[in-house]
Amino acid sequence: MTHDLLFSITGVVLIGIGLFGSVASTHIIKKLIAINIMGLGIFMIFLSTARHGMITDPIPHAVVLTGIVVAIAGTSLCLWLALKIHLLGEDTTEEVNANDV
Amino acid sequence: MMSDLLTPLLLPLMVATPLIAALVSILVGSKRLRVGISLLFAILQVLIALGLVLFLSTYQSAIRYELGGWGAPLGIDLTVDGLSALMLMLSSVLVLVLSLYSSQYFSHQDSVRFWPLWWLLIAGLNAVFLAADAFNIFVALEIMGLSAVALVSLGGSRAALMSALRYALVGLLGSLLYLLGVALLYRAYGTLDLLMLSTVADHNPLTWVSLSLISLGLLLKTALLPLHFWLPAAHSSAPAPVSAVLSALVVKASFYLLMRFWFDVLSPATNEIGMTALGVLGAVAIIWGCVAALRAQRLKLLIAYSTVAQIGYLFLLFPLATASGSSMINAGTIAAVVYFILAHALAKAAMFLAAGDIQSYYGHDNINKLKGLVLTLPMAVATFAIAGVSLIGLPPSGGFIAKWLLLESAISSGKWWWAVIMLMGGLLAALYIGKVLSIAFNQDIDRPTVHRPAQNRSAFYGFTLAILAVFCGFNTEWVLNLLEVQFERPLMTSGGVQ
Amino acid sequence: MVIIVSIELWMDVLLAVSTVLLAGLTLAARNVFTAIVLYVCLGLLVTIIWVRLNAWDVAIAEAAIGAGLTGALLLMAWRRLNHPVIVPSKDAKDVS
Amino acid sequence: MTFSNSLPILIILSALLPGLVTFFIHERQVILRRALNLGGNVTCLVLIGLLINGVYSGEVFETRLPLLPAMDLVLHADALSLLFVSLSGLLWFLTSIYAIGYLDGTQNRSRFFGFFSLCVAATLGIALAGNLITFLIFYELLTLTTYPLVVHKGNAASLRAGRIYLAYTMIGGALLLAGVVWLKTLAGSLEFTATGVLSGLPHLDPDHLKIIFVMLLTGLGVKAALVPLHGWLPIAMAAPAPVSALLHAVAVVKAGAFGIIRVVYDVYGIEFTRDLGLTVILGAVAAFTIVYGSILAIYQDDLKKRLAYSTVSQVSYIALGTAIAGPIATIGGMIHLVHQGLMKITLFFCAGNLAETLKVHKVSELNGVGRRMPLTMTAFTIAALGMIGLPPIAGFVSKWYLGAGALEVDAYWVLVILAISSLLNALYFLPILHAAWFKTSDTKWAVQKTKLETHWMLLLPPVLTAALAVAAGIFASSAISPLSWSELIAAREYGQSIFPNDPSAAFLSSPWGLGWVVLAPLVVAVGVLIPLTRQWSIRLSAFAALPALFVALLASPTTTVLPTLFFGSVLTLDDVSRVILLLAATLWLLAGIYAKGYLANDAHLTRYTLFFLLCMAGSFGLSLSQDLFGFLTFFTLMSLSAYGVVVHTGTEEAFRAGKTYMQWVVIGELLLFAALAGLSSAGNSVQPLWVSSLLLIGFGIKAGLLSTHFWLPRAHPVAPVPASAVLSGLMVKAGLIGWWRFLPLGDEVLLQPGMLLIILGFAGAFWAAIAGWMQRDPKTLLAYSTISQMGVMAAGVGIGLMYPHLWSALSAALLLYVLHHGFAKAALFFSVGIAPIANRGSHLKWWLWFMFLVPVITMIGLPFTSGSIAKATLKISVDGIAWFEWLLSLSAVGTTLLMLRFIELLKQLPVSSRPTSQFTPQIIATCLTVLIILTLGLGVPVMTGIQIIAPTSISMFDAIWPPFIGLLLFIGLYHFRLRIHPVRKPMIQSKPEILENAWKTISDGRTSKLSFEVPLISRIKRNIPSAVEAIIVRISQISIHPGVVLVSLLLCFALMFAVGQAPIE
Amino acid sequence: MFRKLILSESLSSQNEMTLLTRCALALVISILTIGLSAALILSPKAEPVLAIEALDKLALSGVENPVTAVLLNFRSYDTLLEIAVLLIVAVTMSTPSNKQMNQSAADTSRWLSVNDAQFVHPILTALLRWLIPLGILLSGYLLWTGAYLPGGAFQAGAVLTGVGVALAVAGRHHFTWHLFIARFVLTVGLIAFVAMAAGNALATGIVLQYPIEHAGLIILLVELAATISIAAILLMLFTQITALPNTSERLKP
Repeated sequence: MTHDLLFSITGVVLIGIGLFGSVASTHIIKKLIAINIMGLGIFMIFLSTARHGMITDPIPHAVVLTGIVVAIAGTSLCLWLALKIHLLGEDTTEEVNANDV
Repeated sequence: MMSDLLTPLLLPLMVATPLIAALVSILVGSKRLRVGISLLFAILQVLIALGLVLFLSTYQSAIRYELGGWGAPLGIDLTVDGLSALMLMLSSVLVLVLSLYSSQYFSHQDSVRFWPLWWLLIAGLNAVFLAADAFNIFVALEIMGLSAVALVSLGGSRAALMSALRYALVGLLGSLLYLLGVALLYRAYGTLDLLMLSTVADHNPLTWVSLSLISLGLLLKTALLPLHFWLPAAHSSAPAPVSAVLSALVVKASFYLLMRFWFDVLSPATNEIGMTALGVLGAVAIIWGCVAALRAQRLKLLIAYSTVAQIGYLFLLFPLATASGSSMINAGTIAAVVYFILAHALAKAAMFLAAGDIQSYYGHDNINKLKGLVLTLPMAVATFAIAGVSLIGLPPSGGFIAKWLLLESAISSGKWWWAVIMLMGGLLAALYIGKVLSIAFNQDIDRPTVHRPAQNRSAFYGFTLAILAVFCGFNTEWVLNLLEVQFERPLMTSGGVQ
Repeated sequence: MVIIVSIELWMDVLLAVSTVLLAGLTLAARNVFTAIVLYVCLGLLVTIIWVRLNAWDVAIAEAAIGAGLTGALLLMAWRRLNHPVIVPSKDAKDVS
Repeated sequence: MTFSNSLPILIILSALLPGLVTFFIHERQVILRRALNLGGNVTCLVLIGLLINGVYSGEVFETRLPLLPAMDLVLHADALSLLFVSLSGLLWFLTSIYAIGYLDGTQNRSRFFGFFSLCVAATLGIALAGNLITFLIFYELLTLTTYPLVVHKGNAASLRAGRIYLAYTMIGGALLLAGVVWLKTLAGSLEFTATGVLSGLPHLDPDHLKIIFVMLLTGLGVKAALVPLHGWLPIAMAAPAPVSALLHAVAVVKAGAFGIIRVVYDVYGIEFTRDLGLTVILGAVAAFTIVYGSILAIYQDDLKKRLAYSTVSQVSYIALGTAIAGPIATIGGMIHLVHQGLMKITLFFCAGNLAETLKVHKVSELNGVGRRMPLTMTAFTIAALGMIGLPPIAGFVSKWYLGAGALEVDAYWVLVILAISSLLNALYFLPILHAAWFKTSDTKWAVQKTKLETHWMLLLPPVLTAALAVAAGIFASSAISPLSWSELIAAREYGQSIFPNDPSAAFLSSPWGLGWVVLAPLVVAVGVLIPLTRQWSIRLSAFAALPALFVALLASPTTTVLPTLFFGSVLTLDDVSRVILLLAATLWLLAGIYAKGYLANDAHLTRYTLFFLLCMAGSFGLSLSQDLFGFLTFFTLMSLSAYGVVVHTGTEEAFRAGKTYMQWVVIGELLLFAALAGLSSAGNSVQPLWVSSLLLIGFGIKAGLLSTHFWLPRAHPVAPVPASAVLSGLMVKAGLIGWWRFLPLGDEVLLQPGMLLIILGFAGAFWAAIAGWMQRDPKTLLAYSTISQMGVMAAGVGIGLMYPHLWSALSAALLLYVLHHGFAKAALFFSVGIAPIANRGSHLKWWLWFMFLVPVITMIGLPFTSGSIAKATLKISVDGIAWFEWLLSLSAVGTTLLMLRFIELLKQLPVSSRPTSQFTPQIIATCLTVLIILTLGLGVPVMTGIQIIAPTSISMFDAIWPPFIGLLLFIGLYHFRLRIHPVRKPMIQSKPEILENAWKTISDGRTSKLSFEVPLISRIKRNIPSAVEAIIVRISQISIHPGVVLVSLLLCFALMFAVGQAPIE
Repeated sequence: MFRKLILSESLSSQNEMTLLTRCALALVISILTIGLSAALILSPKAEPVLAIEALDKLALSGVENPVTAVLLNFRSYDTLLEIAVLLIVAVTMSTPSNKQMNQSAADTSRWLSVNDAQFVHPILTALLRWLIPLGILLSGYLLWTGAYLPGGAFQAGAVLTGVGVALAVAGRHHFTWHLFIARFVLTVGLIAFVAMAAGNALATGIVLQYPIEHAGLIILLVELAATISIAAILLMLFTQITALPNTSERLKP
């Protein structure tokens, strides 16, 4: 019984680290990694609820599978956007344009 | 009889049509064919929505469709009640007009990518409005978010791409927070279905934490004040029809979900402090949005900031809805907010279309250089003015009715300070719209440089939307009693709501 | 209920602590390349956790997509991002 | 949808649809746009017509569209909404004609006419609104549709105006919205019900209602331009003329006022508002706005800005009417809604015309514009006089009802406000009229190309609206006039049955019998106006008096009632009016004949004849009319046209005299207005003291009573001789007739007024004698002699007031005295005209001198002259008040002194070079007058049936000793006068100069560029010290002069004597 | 919080958040995590009612593997939307036909064409001869066992993508995605799913409800289509990112 509790706690900690990483880091790839870690944490909570001693609940599994695919889709979209911006070539630091608060 | 057998089938059809449209527009080669088919599907979608609305208003009962025949907890259901039917109707009508507008707005190169993404976005929207399963909502939100990001990136400029990237990151973070909330709910109650949750949910710390997480995720997507930094850039750099659909529908979809969770699903977990906190954030958003709009240099940026302000109005619902202390949600406020969504969606879409025309005609939309606009683009100015009227909430527009209902509920519940904020918001809105109009009416200028001859046909769509925004001010009776149609709560063990 | 202090429990605690440490390291990494590599390792570690949690399908998917593809994508993106952009002058295309 | 509940919505659509369609009409399709617009107008008017007779026959019209669960959009046509709908529909029709004319050739007219029709649709919606929500919706719609009109020109000024207009109206709208919502939550449905929704509801928290009322008032006050919120109105003048015309006369401003009426009457209910004490707030704000707006208007040099500020003050009359919570005041407020609309739109049309054709924007550039654009300026004059509140025009009717209503609830301060504001109106309108008509234009204007002075479309509307304004005034009590409509509304509001109209005379005799007497001169005057019959009617002008003479001599005593005229005017011929009519007719006839010769080759003969005839009509009407309104109308007609005659010569001195004359006339007018309003509201109960004292002073001004006589010695001599003859002979008597008609002579004792009259009368008599004696010009001397004689008559009336039982005999005596003085004075003036020939020593000399001496002798009152008979009868009728007889004889001394001085001056008149043949008509007229004077002495008792006691020896002696002493005094003083240095200018002149300065400083304020209120206050601060200092200097000069010492001695002697003698019983 | 986005590593160092803000942020987040974990520990886990029900109805679902049953039968709507998500990303990355990639040599007429890239990975080409058949075999196996043992569309798709990636990285092969065939392959998964939903609606009257007897077969077919399209989409993600032209196509001014 305690296994899943342990893993849900690690899941929560992973979420914490992921959240901190996504906010604190500035480089786009590190941000994406942080977001993925946060995703892993959430999946860990999901899957830890799936285990009830003998019976394993298939619903969280399906959910996590879908979650992983969504995560990969999101990450690749962000990477693609980052590359397109990079290819436009100008200043790479994000300059906050004047009137945009 | 025949009709009520078929009508539940409309629900899955509502999601299927945009998907099919997307598929077809990917596979089809020529642009003209792609546009033709899309318009066809848009009209079909309006008909389906109309069918749903008529069914609901005649039979006064919500519909629930169990996909795959497995029933609620195991399978996923699609549900439609008064509120979602209205939102579907609004979105289908708006999509029809925006599709007409964007049929000749995009070059061949962009239209290849525009139409599939457009239809996937609408599929996401319909899925959200129909969803009754927590995880299903997550996937639908994800579809909506990603396609919105993709559409914004269509703008092609560096600003568009940068704002798209920021929007994507915010979207991802929001969805993950929402998923975390759902995970906690699943852990606590073991079911993902909203109806089941609403009967089972009660006031314990886990529910409160999950509600706040879900709300945080959705607030990120609705861009309430502290979390709004991504909206102005995204909405102003996107192409006109995209920013119209973003401001009018996408932002409202996540607000719709917030309303669902706060008032239907997890209402026992909601408390007074949370409500007033949202109300205060809303009020600050109104004031701040208007001030920022006044300072904005570009027209589209001004309109985007006005969206931030108007969203503030929506959040006034929370403190007022349960103001009278009793858990009873007074229907008047909900009706008022729905009216706000209706009027704002139409008006904002019209404004963005007008801005789109101005941008394509002048090549830029810097407000100060738009002198004498009333001579070159009279239709665009008319659209902007009429939509402005609805935004400020002057009679006879829909905005006025919404403001009236909200004011009435504010005063009758004795919390007059919300009323003051509303009035202030109206005046501030008048300020920035007045600013644009007075520049537009200024005629002592030389001939402006023509970027692209104004096809007045495209201005026509904006104008129809503006007129719609005004006309939905009339017989509100029909809309209000449609909202009464709600799910009768199965009176299960835990107290339930009403 | 007596907590059975068994080998599995210790293994799980070790696994959990190492995942958390690894996650911390990936984000604390100074340069991006090490972060990506550490992320791939984290992916594999998490696959083991999924196995411990008796979620086999997810483990396979995590191994293939989570660790494999995402890692590859990030690496390729990192390489392209760090290459200085050649303004479309006349010189030949990038050789890499 | 039956017809009855589709009509209101149809009316609004008839304005809305053309508006929407015009937007899409291309700029070039002018005819289509005009057709659409005018088509919309006509259909709207037809529908309104249907609505009117529908409501009149009691049918209920209501359209109900579902809007919100508990509220729907209601369009309900009741009497009040009808008033406003008909006004808007009519004026929209005229304004669109005007706009078509004004804007042809300018760009984006489709947009203009589109918004123009939308704006009117909104106004119609406001008028027809059935509940407060509908009212609010159309109220906001009005703001939206008027903004593009204000910024139509697109230049910086109109944009700024638009921005300020939006700012004001937006804030107002927000407050109104908040108020309405709050009221809705408190009171449930907000349907407009006759006696108010809220009064019925129990348990409403009063101070909530007060706050709501203040919110609603501010919301509506913005549009009704109440003072703190009026800022946008003058600035919105940057809009084109038709817009400012429609905005200020009909749409925006009236919407605000209409809203206030709706809220006070149909939402709160008038009694409930009064109990809540809200009417006090409204009244205070309205009163302050009235005064403030008028003061500001004086200082605006830009014509349209002046009209704007006048609108600010005028609209608050409506609010004032609602604030005085009485039925009559309500009628006043409501009809003012219509009348102000008519008059103000005329003014704006004319201002637009001036700006359009002559590019004249400033008031200072208006000199002589009357000559260049006669029709426009006549319309402008009618409307301006109406705004001041002079009788025949509509403005007077509403001011009259407001005044009467105020007195009904005895809110006296309202009467004061009305008087002050009318004065201020005069202050800012009369200079314009004066400059336009009587000054010659220094700038040369665009020569008049077309036959008409400007495009016919620009000319027709102002003339029509001016005619309407006059018609609304003259036919006030007719069925379809706005007045009867508002009575219907007030009755409904107060839930009483239709209360009786005031002086509706019951008996009726031959129609138009006496009307011909008044109509004849008017017909001839019209003849003078029309170029074809001009020459012919000028020659005939003298004989226009014949019908009056015929009626005075032969007709039996009859009464004519003209129910439709004014408030049902009554003309009667009793013995008093017969005598006066006789005097008037003969004098006008003689003056007419005399004028043939005197003004033979005068340049402005047509203008003179016109004013001459109007004056004649006024005097006839005056002598005959019994009802208040009729009397005051003719009285004003006479005094105004007299102004035309006074300034006829056109010299600078004439203008200054004219100005003083007009000032005093206006002051008199106001006092009389207040007095008569008091009189009418007092009904038949005892006349309150303040009413009688106001009457005394008001008519005293006309009769040249001492303290108010300043204008007389300056105005009479300046006029041409025949005119001054009539002025002195007859018009001065108007004051006397006034006292006759309205003071309760013969039925109640009025001690103090009687005492005042006697003192002033005799003091005036002696003082005028001394002053007249010091004059150099014979005509001024004669003016002073008139003052002294009038003083005597005033004293007679005073006695009548103090001893009612004497009045019957006294009135006969006074009548005789009036006749005697009238003819004698006329003869004296005529003699001044022909004196130049007599001095030339032609063969007629002796005969002429005899003719000069006859009136002198009668004036002195030597035996066997009408003078002595008049004085004797007066003494006998007073039967035994010794001091009165003594004073009478003393006055005779004064008169002799004057007459002798007159003879001396006649001799010194310069010899005229014109051939005697030209003087023949003048000589004939003088002979006729002298003949009448002689017959008067003998034949009068036969004709008028007044019993005269045969001249006994005692009366003979009484008739001789005063002239004898007068002769002695003349000889004695003759030497004295030679020794003192020639008097620069009669010191008595000095007092008017002070007034003159004060007037100049106030009115000249406008020449300096006063753009905003703040400098005004500094200007007054700067001026007061200089005016006070001038007065002090003058007083110091007067006191040291010996003559003054003598006069004051005499005065206090007379006073002591009179007081001592007064019977104590 | 997301305002700073740095793309190149060189600049990322100076734009780090100041130490103070980092600590504050860390503090806040740690409080949140402690709160969350406390809530988790305190509140009891719900009874696996749903799990029991799912396992009972497994027989009706036509497959033995409970996860596949949930994925493709009980909650098939989620999977449908799932594939739509993938499709979105695919569409955003599809470059219109006329914007030619700069690999001039590649023959753009065929989906998978061989190009004579100058630099070829010797070791990788050698390895490929072994890896590709193994990969395809493995993904087929995973697809087939999905019905009974852990496995299924997503995992098979992922492995297939691995094969594709290996091929692309090797450098000799080039994928062009704007052809009809390519676009069809991308959308085949969603088309199959929607067709299945419609078909089921006709067959059983309720959308997405499999006729009991043929459930297994239909699920297998749909899984096959899904695998192909997932593999294609993920491969496209990879190739498009790597294939982006290095020269900056500066936007026309």
